[in-house]
Amino acid sequence: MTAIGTTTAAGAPRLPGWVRYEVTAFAVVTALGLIGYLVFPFDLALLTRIIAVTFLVLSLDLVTGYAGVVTLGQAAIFGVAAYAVGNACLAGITDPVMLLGVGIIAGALMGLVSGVLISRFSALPQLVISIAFGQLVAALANKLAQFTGGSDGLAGFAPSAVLGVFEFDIFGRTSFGFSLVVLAVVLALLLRFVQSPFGLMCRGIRDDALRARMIGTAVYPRLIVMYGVSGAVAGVGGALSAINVGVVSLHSVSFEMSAEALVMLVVGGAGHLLGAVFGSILFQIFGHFVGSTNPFHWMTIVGGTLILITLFAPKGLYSAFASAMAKFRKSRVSQ
Amino acid sequence: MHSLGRILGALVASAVVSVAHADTIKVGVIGPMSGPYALFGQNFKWGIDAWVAENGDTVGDHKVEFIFRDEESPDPAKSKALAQELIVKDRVQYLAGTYFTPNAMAAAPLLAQGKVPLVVMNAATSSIVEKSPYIVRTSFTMWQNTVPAAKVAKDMGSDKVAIAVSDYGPGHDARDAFKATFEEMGGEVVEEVNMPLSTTDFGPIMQRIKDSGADTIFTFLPSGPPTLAFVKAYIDNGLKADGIKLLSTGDVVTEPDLPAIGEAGLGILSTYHYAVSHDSPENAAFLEAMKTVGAKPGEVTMTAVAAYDGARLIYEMIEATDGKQDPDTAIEAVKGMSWASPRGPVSIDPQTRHIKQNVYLREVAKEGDTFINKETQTFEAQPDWGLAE
Amino acid sequence: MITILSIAIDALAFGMVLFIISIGLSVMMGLARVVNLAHGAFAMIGGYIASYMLREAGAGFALSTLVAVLGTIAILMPLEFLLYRRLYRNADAFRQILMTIGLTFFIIGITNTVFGPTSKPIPLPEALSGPLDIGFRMVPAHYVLVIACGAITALGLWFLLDKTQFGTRIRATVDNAAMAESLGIRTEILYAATFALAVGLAAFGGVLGAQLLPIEPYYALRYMVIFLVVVSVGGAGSILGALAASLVLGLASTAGKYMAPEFGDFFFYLTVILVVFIFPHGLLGARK
Amino acid sequence: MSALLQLDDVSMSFGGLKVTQEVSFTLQTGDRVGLIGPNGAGKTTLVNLVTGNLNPSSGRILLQGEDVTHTGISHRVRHGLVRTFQITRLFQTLSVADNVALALLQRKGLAMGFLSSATQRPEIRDEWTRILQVTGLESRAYDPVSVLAYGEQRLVEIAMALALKPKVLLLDEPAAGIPHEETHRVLDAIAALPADIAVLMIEHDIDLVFRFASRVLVLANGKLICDGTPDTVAANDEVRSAYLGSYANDRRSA
Repeated sequence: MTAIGTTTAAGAPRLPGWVRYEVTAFAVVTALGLIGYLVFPFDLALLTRIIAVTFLVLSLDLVTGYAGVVTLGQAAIFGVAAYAVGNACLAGITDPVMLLGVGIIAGALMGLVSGVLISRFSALPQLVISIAFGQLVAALANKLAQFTGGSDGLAGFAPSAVLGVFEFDIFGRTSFGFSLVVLAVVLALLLRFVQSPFGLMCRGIRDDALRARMIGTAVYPRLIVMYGVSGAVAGVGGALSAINVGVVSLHSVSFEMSAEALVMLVVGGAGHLLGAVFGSILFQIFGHFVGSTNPFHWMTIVGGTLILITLFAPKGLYSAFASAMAKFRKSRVSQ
Repeated sequence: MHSLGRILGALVASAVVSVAHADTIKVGVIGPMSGPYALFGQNFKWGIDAWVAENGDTVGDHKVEFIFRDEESPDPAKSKALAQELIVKDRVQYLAGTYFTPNAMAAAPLLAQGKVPLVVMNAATSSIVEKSPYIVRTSFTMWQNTVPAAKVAKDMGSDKVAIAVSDYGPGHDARDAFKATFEEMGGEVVEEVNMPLSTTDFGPIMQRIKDSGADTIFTFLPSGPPTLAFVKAYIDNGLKADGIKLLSTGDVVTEPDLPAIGEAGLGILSTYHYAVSHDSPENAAFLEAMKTVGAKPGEVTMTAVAAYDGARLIYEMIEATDGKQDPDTAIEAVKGMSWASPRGPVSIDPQTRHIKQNVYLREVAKEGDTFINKETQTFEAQPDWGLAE
Repeated sequence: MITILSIAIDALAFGMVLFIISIGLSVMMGLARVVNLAHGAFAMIGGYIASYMLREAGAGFALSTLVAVLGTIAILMPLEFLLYRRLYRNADAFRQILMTIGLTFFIIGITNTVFGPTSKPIPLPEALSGPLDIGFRMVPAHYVLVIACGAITALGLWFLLDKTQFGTRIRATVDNAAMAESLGIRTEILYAATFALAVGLAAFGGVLGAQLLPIEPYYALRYMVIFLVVVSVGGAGSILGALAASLVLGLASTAGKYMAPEFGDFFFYLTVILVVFIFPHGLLGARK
Repeated sequence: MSALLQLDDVSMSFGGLKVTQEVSFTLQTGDRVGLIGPNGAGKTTLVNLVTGNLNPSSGRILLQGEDVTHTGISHRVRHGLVRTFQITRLFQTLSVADNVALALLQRKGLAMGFLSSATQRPEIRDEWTRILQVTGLESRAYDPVSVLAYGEQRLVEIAMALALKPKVLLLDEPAAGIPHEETHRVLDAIAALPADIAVLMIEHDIDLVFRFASRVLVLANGKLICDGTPDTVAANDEVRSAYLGSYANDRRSA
């Protein structure tokens, strides 16, 4: 990561050193978003949905890619946050920014609970606990229909205008703009966060938890805190999903959602925030494209593609891309 | 900044203006084209294709084009994005389909804003039609099909019924509908089992039912592998041999599942709004048309009929509005409309915008080599009992 | 009392189904060290072959099962060569997960296209279908088959892995592949044999379990989680562990469904969490 | 002044097997102590008991006068007890600088920073730069540890130990597995350790121990059989028989 920091810094002078990378990232995300807006003005709903899921993938990257906790229960956090936001909205808190706050708090709390349960273990028991935890939450969500609407979904809530000005519209412009700004801000913060002492320590724990203990780190509490942060990020996604869609269903807490997020993360490249973003965007756009041109065979096509990726880009597309770029650069230098 | 605004303005304006000039009217159909429920999405398509095959692809001077999108699973976020895309990008004048209730719910708030009516072709929770005045439904509701089942139970002399339903919205609707109706007629419900949606191991549940002393089971499970396992468990655990009767909604014995259930299923009673074997000239013509569009005989389901009738409504709405985007006129035109559907005589209830139709008692039987649901009794012009009260 | 006995019988049968169908995955995860999420897809292929043999080719049940097992191995061995070989010693769990999920999707897609979306029954011989009176209640006759086959599978595997030279070699390779190679063990052949064993067991489980877990294209995804949970709770690679886990989880599921069906899945997964908390290395697993 | 590290009758058994039997010794400021013993004598077990990776069955361990017998690993590290590993255990995907910086941050209580930069804080940066100079790793600062040669990884182990400013440092076979011509780099780094800390070196290579230590502990079959200057140890018959006997075994099996 340090290396990336320095290369980017060269391209963006005049900014104070400690925010260069993050400001660049903020600008790039915003610019990409605006391009998306201009090129696909009628696909904003799709782009908005991609952003909400991207938060889930980012949150998974924090615990899985950066702290080494492999989980198939991350959607539980995303979904509970979405339900919390839906209920808050029904209870009269309709301001989207406030609702975002509700989602973050609910997500962080769920994250802490997941962390306490899941990061206690390692390897296979960890994976199984994460699955069992996710399934328990899903079973409860089905059961507690007065808060979740059960299988019919929680519907009938409508957030008010963003900042009191921007009404949610059918083209999805407000949804998209709101989500994009939140993504740019959160991504910039996260880029900073993973470079921080805490973020670096989590990467250390991922590499070798015993070694981390042997330099005096209390591993378990740190993983729980990391889960809290990750939960907050997932909560942002859940909140955006609830705010933009106006319905929260069992799908948002399901195993399928968790598994899909993990696939997106691995496709993109675990351990890189940008890998998570790329993975999420590419997988969903690919899925949408294949799904609308050839819905009957999309599983075959997606499955085949995943196999090809593991054969030719086993570290994820982001890493493959990064190393290809490095090779390209090297070959230019040597000429 | 100015030029950016102009570009956007132009884009939006072109979107709005071109609708008025369109001579092709687009209809967006959202259905499960992939995933475990793909058969039902496929039936949406066959049903619509069958209608087009019989009635052509034009209404007046207007060409009608159906665009299919995949909802895959109950995922409202995805469905809302699809509906939004269909409205703003593909500029459809009508939406149709929606197999799953949450997905229909997600699309509902868009309809008024987009001035687009939605013809629900499956999602069976009663309250959907209340979510927007621009929703009309051509399928069924759990209440609609279940209330007659309770009457059947009473008629055949059942006193003690055990209710076993899948533990989710439609299951709860079926349970409540049966219980309310049956108890009102003086029957007793001795056991209520909410079965986990994912389970295929029904041994313990059969044992529980047996222990309750019920003489009849009423059940609802969504079509798929669990229904097969349920029927098997009913037979293998000796309940059938003990003379405990099995009564269900037609979802448990959809025609594509019958061969898998096999001989063991003979005699299972169900109430439903459509049997593929329904004996009428309309149904014969419908099945013929289905064949011409590629539907395999063993794979026709109720969603094909709902889609076929849904396409009829959409053609009616296009004619009433002369191709203009006017959802109020369109919806007004189909309220109270009645016709002879392949399932029998039907009409659109002007109050609820839900379809009023016959519900039939059927019995699994064998006709030559094919298993069929043989209609034995008719409950005429059933409304959605879930909204009727 | 009769209720308890009755639950125990259902639990035993369901547990045995879980065992028969999960043990192949346990072999794959414990011996080849591959988290094979495509296990369900493998089992499903076995089920489809058996169904075809029984219904279209008119073969008997035993023959159909045999053809299903061998046929599945034959169909999948090329995959061993093309894909799985790369995963054995690859510690990267992500790569395993991604590849095997991809494979699962792929197989589902193909199956759906070729065989259609509906369930395919596997009819049992007359003697094993229908109810069987065991005095105080009726049970499905196929319980007998399932329980017997489960016991035979467990014994057979125990013999194969603990008492034969093949088993010794596999265990040596699992403990230290480099050492095993230096002793002249052809590890790649051993891994291929392990793969074939796991696949064969998957197919066998798919056929025998079909009465409770019906065969259809989404079989591969529907039960993936359950298989993974059973193996992990038992401890990957442990036959006795998998048996114990299957019975414990079978009991949790059955008792839950009998007493509080509306919380069925809830009790199952609660039990999983409790067991993992008490036995983090599997019920009888992991010697380390 | 109490001893930096004190073990009182520490014992440990696995099942029925007593792998550590009533071991007692102390380390004082400035001590340079070697711990030797034949293979299987229980050296690594003893180290693990001291660091808290294992819990003793009986006896107690005092660190700067505080009873730490039942405290966790990280607690002991924070109180000045640091070890290096026999087989290097480093953060393999992180850079050399990051490895050392993590140790620094942890020691300085800065490891919970969420938004500051980890390696580029001036006080952290200065210190890891200095430590990498001392250990001769400055040219490798930004390389991931995984690409380093084994000998260099041992140096990173020592650099991390330095960063933790230990009071008591346990070096577990610091020269094991390093090509002979590179051993001096490790020895130089050890020689440059601050004078005021106590160092316990566990080593198989007796020559190395005798060059480094002013006092030697000998462990055989889990028992401490000798504690004295290198000369006394070399002259001790019990040591000789225990050690040489097993040494001969070693040669045969190798």
